[in-house]
Amino acid sequence: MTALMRTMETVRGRVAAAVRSYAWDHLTLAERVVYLAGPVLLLGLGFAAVFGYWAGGPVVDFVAGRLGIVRFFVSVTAILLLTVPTAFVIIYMELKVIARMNLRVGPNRVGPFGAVMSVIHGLKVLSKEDFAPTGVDLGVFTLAPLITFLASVMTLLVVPFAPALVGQDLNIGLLYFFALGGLTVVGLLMAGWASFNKYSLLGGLRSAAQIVSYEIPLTLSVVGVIILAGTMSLNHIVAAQSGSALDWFVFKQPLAALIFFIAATAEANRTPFDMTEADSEIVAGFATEYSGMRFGFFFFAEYVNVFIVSALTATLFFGGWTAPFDSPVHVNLNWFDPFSISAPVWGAIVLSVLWFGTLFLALVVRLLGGRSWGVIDSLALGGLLLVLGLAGLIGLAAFISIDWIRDLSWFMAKTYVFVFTFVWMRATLPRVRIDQLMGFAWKWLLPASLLNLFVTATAVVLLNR
Amino acid sequence: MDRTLKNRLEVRLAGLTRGPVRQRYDETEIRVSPGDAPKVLTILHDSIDLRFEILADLAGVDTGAEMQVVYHLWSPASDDWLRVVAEGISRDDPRAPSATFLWPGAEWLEREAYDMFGIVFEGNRDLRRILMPADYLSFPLRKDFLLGDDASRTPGAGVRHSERAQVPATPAGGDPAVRRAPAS
Amino acid sequence: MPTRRQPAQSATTNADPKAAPNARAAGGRRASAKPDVRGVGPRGRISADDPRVTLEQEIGSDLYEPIPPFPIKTEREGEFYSLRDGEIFLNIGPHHPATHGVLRLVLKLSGEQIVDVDPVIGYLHRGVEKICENSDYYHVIDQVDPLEYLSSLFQEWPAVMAFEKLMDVEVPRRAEYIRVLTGELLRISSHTLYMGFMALDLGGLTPILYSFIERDEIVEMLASITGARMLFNYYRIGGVNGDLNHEFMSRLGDWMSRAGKQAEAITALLNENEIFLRRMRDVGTMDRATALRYGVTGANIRACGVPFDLRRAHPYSVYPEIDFNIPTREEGDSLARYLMRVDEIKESIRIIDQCLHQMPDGPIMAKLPRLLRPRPGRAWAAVEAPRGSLGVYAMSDGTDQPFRFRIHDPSFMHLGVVPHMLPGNLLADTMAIVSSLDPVMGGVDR
Amino acid sequence: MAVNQRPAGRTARGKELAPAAPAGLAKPIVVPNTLWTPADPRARSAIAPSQADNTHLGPLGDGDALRADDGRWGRLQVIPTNADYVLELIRANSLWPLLSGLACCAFEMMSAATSKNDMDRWGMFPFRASPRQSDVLIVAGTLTTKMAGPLLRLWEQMPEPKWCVAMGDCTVSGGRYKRSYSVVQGIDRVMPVDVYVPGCPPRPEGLIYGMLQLGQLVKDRRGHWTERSIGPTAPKGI
Repeated sequence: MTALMRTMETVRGRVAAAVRSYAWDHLTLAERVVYLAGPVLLLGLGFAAVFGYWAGGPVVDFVAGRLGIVRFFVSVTAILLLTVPTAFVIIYMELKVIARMNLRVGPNRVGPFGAVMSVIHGLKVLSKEDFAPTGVDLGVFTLAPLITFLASVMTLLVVPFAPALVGQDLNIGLLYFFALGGLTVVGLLMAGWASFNKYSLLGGLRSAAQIVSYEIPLTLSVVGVIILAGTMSLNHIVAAQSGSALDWFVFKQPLAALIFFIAATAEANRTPFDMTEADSEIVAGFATEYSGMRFGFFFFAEYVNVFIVSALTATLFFGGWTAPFDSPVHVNLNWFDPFSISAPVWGAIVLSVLWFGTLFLALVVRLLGGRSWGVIDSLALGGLLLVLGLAGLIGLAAFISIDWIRDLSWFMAKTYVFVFTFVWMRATLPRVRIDQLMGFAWKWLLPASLLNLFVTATAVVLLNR
Repeated sequence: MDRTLKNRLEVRLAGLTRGPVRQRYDETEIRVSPGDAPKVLTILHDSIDLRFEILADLAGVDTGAEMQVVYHLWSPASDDWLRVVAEGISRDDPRAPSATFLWPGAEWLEREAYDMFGIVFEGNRDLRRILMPADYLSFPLRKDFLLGDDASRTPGAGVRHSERAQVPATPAGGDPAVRRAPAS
Repeated sequence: MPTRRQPAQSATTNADPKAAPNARAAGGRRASAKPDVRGVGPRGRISADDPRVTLEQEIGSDLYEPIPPFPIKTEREGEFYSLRDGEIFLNIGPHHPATHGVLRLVLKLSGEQIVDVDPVIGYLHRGVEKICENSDYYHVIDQVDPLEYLSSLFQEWPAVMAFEKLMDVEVPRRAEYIRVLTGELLRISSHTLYMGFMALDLGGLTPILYSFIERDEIVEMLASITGARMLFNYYRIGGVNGDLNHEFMSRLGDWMSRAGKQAEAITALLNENEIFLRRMRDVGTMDRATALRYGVTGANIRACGVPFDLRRAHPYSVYPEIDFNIPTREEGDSLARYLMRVDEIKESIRIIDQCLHQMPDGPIMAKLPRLLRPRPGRAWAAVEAPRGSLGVYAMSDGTDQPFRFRIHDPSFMHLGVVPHMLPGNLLADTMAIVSSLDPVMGGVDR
Repeated sequence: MAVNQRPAGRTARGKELAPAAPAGLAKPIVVPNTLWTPADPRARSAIAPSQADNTHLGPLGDGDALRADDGRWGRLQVIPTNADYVLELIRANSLWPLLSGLACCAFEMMSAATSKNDMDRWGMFPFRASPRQSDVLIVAGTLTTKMAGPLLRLWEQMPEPKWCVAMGDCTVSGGRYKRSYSVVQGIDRVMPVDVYVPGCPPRPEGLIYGMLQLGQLVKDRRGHWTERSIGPTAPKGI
């Protein structure tokens, strides 16, 4: 008996060993990883479930108690992740829009309509050789792009994308924005000084003079808005403009809106105020000696700046995330509870919709396209059309029914209108001279903003009496 | 062709010109000695009936035997070009007075003539190489500066200047390798 | 390296010119090996007022032309390369986005204001005159093409005119009309490009592309008769190479039908642009006395109020039979120079129209021997190129090669005015002034 | 020699003449302004090219200093991996040319970037003004010995990986200036060249074709930068 059991065990052991070794030797790397990680993950999930069931309450209380910290880390991570695609989108937009304005086609080989071109550019810059020329001040040379980039990114923390979608709803959000926006000039100045190149030095000094001069009208032009809204929190400023488009501050503060836009253009170093990287004068300005990803940081920071400035213009003067008009259709989808339907029914519905819809659309395509469409082609196209249509429907439903999606899309729409304006100016306008630039700031913008502030304050006092 | 210009020139420049005033097509040519050139140019520029106030060109010329400086002038008073040839400059130590006192624009033209022929314009404040590199040694447009006919005869051409200068032509005969202008 | 150790002011010429290039060639190859020569140690700085060091950081190090170029040779050089307090040198070029071609300007700045400037040219000196003196008369026409590379027909024109004078050749009138027609077409394309580059140097991106559309149309048009887009080797001694063909005429008619509106469309981008006007007005003003003394010609001198245009002042082709105006402007600033081109485009369109109507039939080449041996003599011919009066001085010694072939280029003279015009302006005005003079480096350096 | 030995102080007399009063005419003043004197043997005597000193570039190809400096002559030690395939794919699709034109060809180069034939379609845009941020050096136009130094410096300032396109006959082989005394007979005597685009000047389509071939070349090399050396490394079809 025991002998039998012993032999059986040995046989089982050998078979198992043979199977195991056979399997393991013939596994690819990915499969081995999966075989190792799968059980670990399953075990981890089980333990997590047990732990959550056992100590769920206290953990939830802990997180809820320190919601500020959690929210802060989450939002900072989200914003850092947001900046890169934003920059890519704006770069692609600039490539394409300027090309169309030049009667060119623009990038159209990489990706659909060249949509991946900006990503390719970014990755290429990332993969270039990165070196510091002779005579640079290495520490400062290395820090400058980081400071410029971070100063731009951190200002995103207070931009309200939607009532709930704001990194930190500081009550001094506007002050925070100007404080961190002013940090950009430090980075540019460091770059200009550390490059050990006279073009860079001239560019850095120009940027210092320009940004410092334009900070003042930029800040003063907003004070009128602060007076009207009675707060410095961007979210509350937006809330103060809620209603219809007529409640936007651009109608109450038109001069301030104009001054803010001009000064913001100079703040973001965009044409016609791009003195700091004036190609035809100082070769690439502060970035002349920078190569590889150090230059890439400057490159990104410029476009993130454009986004931020546009977002702030939309927020302060054009009602931020508020809709310009209350939507004519009021559809309430709350009567629909997806859990009222059981899973198999759901599956049947989805499958049938996909199947019959595909067949129907394929038939339509075949009939319309005549013999030019084969069966497989028409089926593929029908499926594609169906998926697109379903996606559009779901998006529309979300836009109608979910608030923050609606607000976010309004905000993005307004912001990208101004981004487009910046690109448009870049394609159209020549560059002003440095003395004209400074004279314009000190002789015209500053008095105009002061006048605007005075008029606003007087009006508020008189009306509130 | 404007005959009166010839008479006016003969009256104004009596004794300053070498040989007669020649006219052909729309060009009038006078020849002076380099020493007289500044005086002649001043007369041509200042006198009321000539008013040659535009210096159209200043060219150096190396006839195998001597150097020449050729001025082309334009005046609104006459519809002819005037060519002033300052001839008889030695090839070994070519020196000529500068015309920058009348036309500051002549400075670069003289720099170029110096660069190409080695003619030293006395009185030009900025007489240095203008087209060739500052450390270039010989003068390309001189007749004893021979070109390589093709790359095979200019080893290392491109990276180095392909210059093959020869012993200077003696003022009397000159060597046969140098093309000579006909005595005209 | 004795030449670099000397102070900038010393005008001594005792440095051994044979040893110096050696040392420079060697030192340049291992520039990193001898940091003290380049003036920058591993972390060291040299005072920014030392011209010999700081400029070497920007233009080539000791492998290339040192600053000052060699032991100071001339007085003017000694003046320029000595710095006062608060002044720096800024080297622009030979490679710089704003200097069309390979012009190099060494600026002496105090702050952003230009104190003095020393243009350095010759980076495109190709020895064309020497090559022409060693090639026969047919090759010369091809060799001079790349000099005025924006309007190369105007470079061939004075050459063939001078040779025709030397050989007493009578050019048939149809050939003259074809020369005028093609020349004016090129004048339009050159001026259109000028306007585009003017805007590009002031920071505007778009006008240059519109200009290139026009230029490409004209150039393709000419390519249909000459076969080349840029260096048409078209004019011949005693006529032109080929007669007008159908493709050319159809393209020309198509273009002429909207040429005026196109020019308007391009200029409308700039002429109402306040930024553009403010940057061009009262910048680089040149009075007529200066223009005459510096030998300025062409549109630049007409912008100073001097109506000097060889097409009228010294009619050379069939221009006496054609009716057109010589636009002039009184204020000699960059804006006037720019608007001069705009007016000349309109005049050229008129000229082309008249050429098309008055062009006679007949031969396009005079009878010539196959081997050209003109009589010994000298000839000077000049035409009104887009940049000014472009002359050729040819000497013949009776052989089949020109004995002396001298090319006088207007851009050369215009760059000579730059040291007179720049000081006192800002750094940004350098581009507004230099590109408003419209130099072509191929013609400047020859 | 008398001119050479003149002490520097005497040049001050030239100042009286500067804008020149007519008084200065009678006795023109000689400013010592040249190294060259008739007696100076170096001015005339034939200089064998082997020991010719008055050149802007050192002897080509013999110094270790030539070989030693950064990957110009392909001395980078790179191990091609699968990542290189992706990287070269990316680089081949975003080739930023350096905005540098030397002569006639420069205008055909710009014409290749403008509306009619648009290089931007393949991502060969924007033209960077600073060599630190550009990938391709399109040598468009005649390269003279005076310009060879600055151009070589530009090439050295560009970060790796970088490529060089020789545009036009003058840059490919000296072209019509084969006989000239001041033209570099083909830029591959000065710097490595990846693609040659002949023509005088080549049409913009020709340049675009050359750039596309360069992209193919980049993809083919897959990080084998050591294959780049002096002389033609043109891809097939050029």
